[in-house]
Amino acid sequence: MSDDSLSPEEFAEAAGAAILDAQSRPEETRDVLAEAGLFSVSVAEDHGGMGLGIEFSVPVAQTAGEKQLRFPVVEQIVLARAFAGTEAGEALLGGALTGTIAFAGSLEAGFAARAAFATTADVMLVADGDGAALIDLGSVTVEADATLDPEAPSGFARLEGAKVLARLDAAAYAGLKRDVTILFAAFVNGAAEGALNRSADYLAQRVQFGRPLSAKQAVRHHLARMKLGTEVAIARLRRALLDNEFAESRAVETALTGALSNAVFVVEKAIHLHGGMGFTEELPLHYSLRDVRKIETALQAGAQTRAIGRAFIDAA
Amino acid sequence: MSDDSLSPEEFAEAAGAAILDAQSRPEETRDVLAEAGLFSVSVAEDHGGMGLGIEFSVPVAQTAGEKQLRFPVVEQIVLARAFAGTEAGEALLGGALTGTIAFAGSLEAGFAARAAFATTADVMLVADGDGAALIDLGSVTVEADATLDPEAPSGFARLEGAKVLARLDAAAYAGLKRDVTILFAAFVNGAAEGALNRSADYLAQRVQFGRPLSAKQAVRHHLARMKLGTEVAIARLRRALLDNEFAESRAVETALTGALSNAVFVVEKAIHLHGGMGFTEELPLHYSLRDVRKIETALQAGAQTRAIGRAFIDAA
Amino acid sequence: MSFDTNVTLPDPATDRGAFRAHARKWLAENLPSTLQADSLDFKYPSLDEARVWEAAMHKAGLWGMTWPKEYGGHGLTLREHLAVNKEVGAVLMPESVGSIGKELAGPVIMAVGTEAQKNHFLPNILTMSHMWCQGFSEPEAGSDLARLRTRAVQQEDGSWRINGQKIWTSGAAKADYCLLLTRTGTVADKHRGMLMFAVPMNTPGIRVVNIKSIDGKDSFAEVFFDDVVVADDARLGAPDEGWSAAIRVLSIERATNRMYRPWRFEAELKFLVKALKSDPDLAVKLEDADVQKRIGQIVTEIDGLKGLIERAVDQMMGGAPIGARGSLSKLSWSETHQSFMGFAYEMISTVTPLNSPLAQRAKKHFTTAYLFARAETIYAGTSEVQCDIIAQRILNLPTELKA
Amino acid sequence: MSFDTNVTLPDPATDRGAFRAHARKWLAENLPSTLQADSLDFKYPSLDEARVWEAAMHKAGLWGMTWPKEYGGHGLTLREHLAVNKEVGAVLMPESVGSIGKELAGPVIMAVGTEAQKNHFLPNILTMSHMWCQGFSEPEAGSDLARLRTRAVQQEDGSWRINGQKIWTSGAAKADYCLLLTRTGTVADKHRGMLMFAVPMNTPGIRVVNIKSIDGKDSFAEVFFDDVVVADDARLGAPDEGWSAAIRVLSIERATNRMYRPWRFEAELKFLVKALKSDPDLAVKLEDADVQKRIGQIVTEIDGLKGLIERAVDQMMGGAPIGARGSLSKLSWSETHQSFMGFAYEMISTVTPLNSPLAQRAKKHFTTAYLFARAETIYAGTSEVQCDIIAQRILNLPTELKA
Repeated sequence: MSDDSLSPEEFAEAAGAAILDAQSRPEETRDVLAEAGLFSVSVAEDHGGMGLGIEFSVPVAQTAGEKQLRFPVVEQIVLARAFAGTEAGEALLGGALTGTIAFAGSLEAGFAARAAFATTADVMLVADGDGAALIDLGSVTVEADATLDPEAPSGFARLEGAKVLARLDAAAYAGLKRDVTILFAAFVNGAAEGALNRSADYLAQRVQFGRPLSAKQAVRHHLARMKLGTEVAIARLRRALLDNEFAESRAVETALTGALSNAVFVVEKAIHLHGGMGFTEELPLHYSLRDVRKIETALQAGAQTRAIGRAFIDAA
Repeated sequence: MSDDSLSPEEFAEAAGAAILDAQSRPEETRDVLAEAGLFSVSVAEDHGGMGLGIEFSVPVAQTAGEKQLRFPVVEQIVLARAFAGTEAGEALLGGALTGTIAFAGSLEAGFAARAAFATTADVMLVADGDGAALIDLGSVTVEADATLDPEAPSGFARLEGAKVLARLDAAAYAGLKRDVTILFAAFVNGAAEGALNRSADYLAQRVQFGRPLSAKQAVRHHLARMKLGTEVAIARLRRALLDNEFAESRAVETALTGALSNAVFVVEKAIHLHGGMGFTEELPLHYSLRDVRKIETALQAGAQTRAIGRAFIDAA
Repeated sequence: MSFDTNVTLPDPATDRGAFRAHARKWLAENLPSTLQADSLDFKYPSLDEARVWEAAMHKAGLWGMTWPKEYGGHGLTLREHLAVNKEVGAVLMPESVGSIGKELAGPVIMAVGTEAQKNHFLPNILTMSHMWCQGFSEPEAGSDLARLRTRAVQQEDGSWRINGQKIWTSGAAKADYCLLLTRTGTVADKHRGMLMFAVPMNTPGIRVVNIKSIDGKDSFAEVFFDDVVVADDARLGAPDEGWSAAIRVLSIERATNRMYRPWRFEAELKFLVKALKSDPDLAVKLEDADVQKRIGQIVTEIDGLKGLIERAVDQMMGGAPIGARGSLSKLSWSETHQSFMGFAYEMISTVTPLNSPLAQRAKKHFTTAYLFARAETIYAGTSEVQCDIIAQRILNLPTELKA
Repeated sequence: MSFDTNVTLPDPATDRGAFRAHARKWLAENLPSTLQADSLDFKYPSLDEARVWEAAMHKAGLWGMTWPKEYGGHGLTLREHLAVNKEVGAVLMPESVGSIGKELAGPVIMAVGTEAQKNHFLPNILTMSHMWCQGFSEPEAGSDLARLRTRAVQQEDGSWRINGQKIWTSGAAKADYCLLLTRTGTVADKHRGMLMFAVPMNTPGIRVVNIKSIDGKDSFAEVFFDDVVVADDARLGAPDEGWSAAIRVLSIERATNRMYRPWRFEAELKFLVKALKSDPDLAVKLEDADVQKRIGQIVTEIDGLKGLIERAVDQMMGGAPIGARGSLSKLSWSETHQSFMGFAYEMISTVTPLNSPLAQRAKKHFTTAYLFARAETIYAGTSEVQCDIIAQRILNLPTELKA
């Protein structure tokens, strides 16, 4: 990464500016993000993108997590990349359509579930055999599963009569899943970093017994452990994206499971450290909590951790 | 308990004095403890004991844990009680024999294992069908399993030719196992309490940057959590020994599993809080660590916790 | 809703189990399924429904057990209070909407109030005729009461003029009275000059602004007091005196309020397991070693909490001071339940869609409970405050070198 | 023992993987099974055996990678150091007996020593001809260096007279030199006047008393200095100057020493799994969800540690200051490994008797490692000290109100 002319920091900065802009005009979120090129980083040059690897979208996803962007930005990026060159891909890239991914269900099973922002998205990827199909959400009825997040419910849909717009074969679908793993890891790392930074700022300003709360050793140690976990998670993802000395690529699964367990810890602790403030709807920490928990269940973090252990046992 | 003329505190005091005495004359430990009546509390009056319930031996076991008595006092108490009225029971009660219990193996399996102090004990209880048999350790060869505790190794024995001195039927064996559960819970609660008190004393005296280490909030919070866990464990055991409003007795399993997980936490943390001192053989905290860990494996705490969960699931 | 309130309470002296058996029987016969979170009929009650239900509970001997009969209580002991709480905990009814009155204002008034105040306030609390809210916390004060700014100034006619702002005031919008903590001096006086009032919430100058909590409810409010004038008979105790007496009451309350918690947690765990069993895709997870062990740990933790509470009751019945031991239960129950709710949320969320109605009900319950549980380590003194108290007042750890 | 030390080192510039491949190959061909903890032949090496082995490793390019060639090093970069460490970590060889020399005294001498000192000491460290011990800690000082009492007073002939007492000095009894921290003034000077020496351990007046650690080994010692006189050329750097330079060196060392840890942890995890597989009664436990998940978590934690270390190397190669980031790895590796060893000990102890020789070997290894791991959150700065550093120097959390 660092050898390239564009540094990840520059991508993060550009993404940050675009996201702030989008948050000031919530109705135009998709357009603003598309115009800023956030969906195009990892799309092939031939198809209108910047032609960079998925690792260059990492700062975008991380910044989105940190700034609590409420838009399926990870889904949009990986769908635009996977469907580059198709009509749907072009629409996703340019911001004419919003895409989401159903992490449960399949065409065969007849339902799709755990699709973020499905009630407002236009297209949804759903498993289909060993590949996946992009379906037109206008062709099905989406029910909101608002239990965890009334403002940004997950979606559930019966798939009878679903109109398929495009397909991914097994290899392409596997590639997309790897991209999803990477970018969600980045997104939740960003969420953790944001929660940590908000907490550190808050506790530096909040006064008790004549000193800032950040002077208390218990508070300092909580923040230190949040920092440690987040640094480890970020370094783990960074490493997963680099080849080893023998030019072999690395597995990315632990980058996601590690990012998720850290982010749950950090965001929950951040709420705790904010005291009563942390428990209010006004303070936006709970958005990150919901986002992180939704990703955790959608990507089945517990089952993935178990699979990582089983794979290690089998290989030993 | 509290209605009786002898209070648990008085038992704890008497036990404490006897244990200190025994520790000053290690060669005569068994005699000193027997003479002080520590093995007789829960033995029927007809058979030379004080005729009190097992709950009156709780302060004895807890004090033994707290004072790090290196003698199989729990085994001796429950064996003296279970075999009261037999020749072996009388010898155990009076301190003519030392008894231990093998927590793995059986007569049928042909081996006995996880018996504390088996290399120095005279008799050993081992499972036999649905009951148990007390065997003469002179009739078998005991090998030391010194991996965890070279000074007080567990014992392993092949049981071919073992001489059986007495037997317990299924009901009596079940009663003994309940007694063991209760007294080991008390012993490890004592170990935790001792480790906590030693840490609090040490950290109140140890000076850094002009103040005692106990002034540091991180240290104070560690000790507070050790205190909390230990208070909960003690209260849990106390409750398990009391009938409910409907005069029904309570299960004792969680008292042991809870005591063990707390004691592991507290003793490990106590070593940590002592810094380099805690890691020396000179400071006796590691005796408690070894004791607690040996009881944990002997009584299969992990499997018991799982069984508690399974029983709850089945009953729900 | 109507309930059987024509009840003769058993005499606990003749039969230790009688009172608990009574509570169990009455709840079994009277608690409607709409008030049970593990019922498919469950519906969060309106304020009026909750008042009717709690008033009936009181009449049936399930509230006010330890309050003197002259003030509407049942004149019994903490032991009956505990026995009832075990049965109240065993059913998943909503939390009391009158708990500020029954567990905070009532005991304070009992300790420092005048006879007239006791006669006026106490029975109305138990019959749910008066709803109370608590005005202690302030935006800038947190747990540092020395920073409290709400000020009460006595006027020539003996009345008091109050100015200030309170926060985290649960149920302020529906309350009839506020148990208000003020200072009579300046902030520089720190802990001196603290004074409490029973302020009617319809007094001119009071403004309530609800605050939404992360579980989507109006869980609490900010309350502004602008030149609020109350008569001198709204004062609870004398300056200083009242507050220090109240502090003692509150430390007992911290150890004894909502005693039903571990029994409630146990009922929630049963609900969770039943819900998991009801859906085949979830039921298989109950075979997993990690799930069985985690449930075993939660059962163990619940038993520990029960032990703490039963021991505290026995000690108080024996006349022992409760001291700072309420901090042990607060720290313990809040962290046990918070972590249990994390587990429950994760378990019930692993499968989607859920086809069993009971599992769907459980998903709603545990998702909300998971979010709400974020507050449990915060309110009534954060975990850090409890640890500070345990270190200071139970372990007596020195902060300075001994001379 | 004899080893192939007739080695031509590959040029890392031509092939990024060559150096790592070389280390892997050399270890596969030269590491005796007696030095592998997961081998049934394992035998803890004598000091002489360990010296011969480590000297051979150095000659084969597996120690001193970054030290200049003129002082016996290989003149390479941190990247080769890391590549070698990955392979050193992948085999369960004993910890270095020369690490105080190679990872502490050597870098300090390189930073503040005279040319004569460098020429004398550095090559002898790499060839294992000189063994070093560390004399920093004192009984009353702990991590509070302001309380350091060991005093060095310069005499008229330029020599120094040293009096004091050190503790936690690993390997003092077998060391040739002590890297000794003293003060030239009084305790009241606090951090001023600190001075380091390279003290020959055979100097009259030095007395070593071993301290047994809980794993049963003579892990460290107390060292008493009674009127120990050393020549001025034993001084390392000028008063103050030397110490502050050394502090900088030590912070880099903290981030770069024993870089092999996560790869070693991974090898230990493989050993544990193989041992569990080797005994049918243990093997069934590998089917349990909780065991699989825990192993998955440990793998995840190990990957994180690898990431921290690889990132630190890349940053240092890019010229970035390492600052306090060594505290992140110290806190992370110590708690990861301590908890991993607890799990390993519990797993290997669940069944008795063990019939598989490999499981028996693993039981010895992990029981000792579990006990030893108790020290990991203590030495080189406790977890609390690391948290303090992270809060102070990485998060820059204020302790006072901003003006």
